[in-house]
Amino acid sequence: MRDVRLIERDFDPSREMAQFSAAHDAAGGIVSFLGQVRREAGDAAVDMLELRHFGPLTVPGMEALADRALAHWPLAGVMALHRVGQMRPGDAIVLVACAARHRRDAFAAADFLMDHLKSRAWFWKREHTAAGWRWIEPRDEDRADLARWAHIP
Amino acid sequence: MRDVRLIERDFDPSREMAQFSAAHDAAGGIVSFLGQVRREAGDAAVDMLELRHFGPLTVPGMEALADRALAHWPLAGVMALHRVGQMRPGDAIVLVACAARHRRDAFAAADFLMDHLKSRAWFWKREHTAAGWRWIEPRDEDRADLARWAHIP
Amino acid sequence: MLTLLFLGRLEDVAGGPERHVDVAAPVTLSQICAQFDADLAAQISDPTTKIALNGVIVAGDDWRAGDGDELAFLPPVSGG
Amino acid sequence: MLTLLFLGRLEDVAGGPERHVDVAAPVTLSQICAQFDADLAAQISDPTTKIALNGVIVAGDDWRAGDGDELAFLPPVSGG
Repeated sequence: MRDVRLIERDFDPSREMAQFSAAHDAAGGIVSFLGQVRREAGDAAVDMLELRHFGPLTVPGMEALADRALAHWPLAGVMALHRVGQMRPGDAIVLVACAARHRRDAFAAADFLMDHLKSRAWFWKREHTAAGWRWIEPRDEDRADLARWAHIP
Repeated sequence: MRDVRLIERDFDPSREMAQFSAAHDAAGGIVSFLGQVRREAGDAAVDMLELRHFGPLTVPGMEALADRALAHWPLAGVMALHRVGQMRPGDAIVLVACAARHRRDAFAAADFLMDHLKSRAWFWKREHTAAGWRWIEPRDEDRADLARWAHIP
Repeated sequence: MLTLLFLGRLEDVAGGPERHVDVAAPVTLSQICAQFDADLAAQISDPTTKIALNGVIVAGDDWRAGDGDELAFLPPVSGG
Repeated sequence: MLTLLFLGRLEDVAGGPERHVDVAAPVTLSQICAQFDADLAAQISDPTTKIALNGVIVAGDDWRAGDGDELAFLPPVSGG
């Protein structure tokens, strides 16, 4: 099962997880990653975060990514939910979950999905602090994380 | 924050996750693992699973394990909940969650905790199928998983 | 009319998320950049900026964008 | 009275989770095993079986268990 969605409004990750785990209660194990809006950027307090996407590419790219994970690991299901729009500190940004018979597969697939959502998916992020809006640039660390998966077709 | 508990009755992992993520909404990322009772053992349908523990050692061992993770990775919080007693297919057995500023730390710590809960924590598991009760033996795979963490003090 | 979309920080460089330009005939990237100020032209031409023509990533110089087309400029992403 | 606890599959081998034995003086593992049938004695003595005396893991042969003590036999675990 593949559940990939862009989410326009604040969502409840625990409700999504409850539904996903009910749908995969025979899988054995479910690994999830939840990203939430941080309260600070360096020394500055973040009061808002905005995520933009590009309609023609963002969801198809996320679907292709989920399919890559499903093709490589024996997974019972994959969920990848990503917020867009304006968010407040503490709001959920991204929720990924992978269900598998063997937990190592679920861990690897969730890790893979997050590394790619961070630095390959078509999202642009900016933060608002007292100093105004600032676009977030990709980090070298993100690119290094991605290089770990070069062997996955 | 360290939240380690033995749970005697069926629990709602999504409610536990909601509380954990609310408590750690400044952390950036939370990785969780949820283990549920499988519906089959080989070809046989499992109708019940039982987990036993040993009072003087089980919780102290889980706490020491959580402390080891907290000492090694920069984590904002760790939760490790483990059921004991009799469970039905689909019931939650184990829920681990790690909150961290950097998602790679949260992934590694959750993976570490699960490998140790599977093959080092003081739990004994048996399954009931049409053929009766059968104690689950540790698997070579579990021991191999554990060897990955030999460098963690 | 050709629609130009500026994603992420390119929106700030372009002064807005979208521009519309009249084109007599299909144009190349160089011809489009000639209408931009130097800073925007440089960032648009940077190899880290991807270009999507009507929602499909294009590479190299063998494309033209004309009347009714949508051309999106996509700087490095930062999601998750 | 000395309490013996059999965890996991040792419960089946021992025929129950718990036994109580009267001991005149503190006894060694060998002395306890001498009271068991061969199969149980072999499994109790196996190096993969850990032993906890009053909730503390003991190793080697330099311990004795006496009146009022609790001795638990812990076979390999299988949690999660």
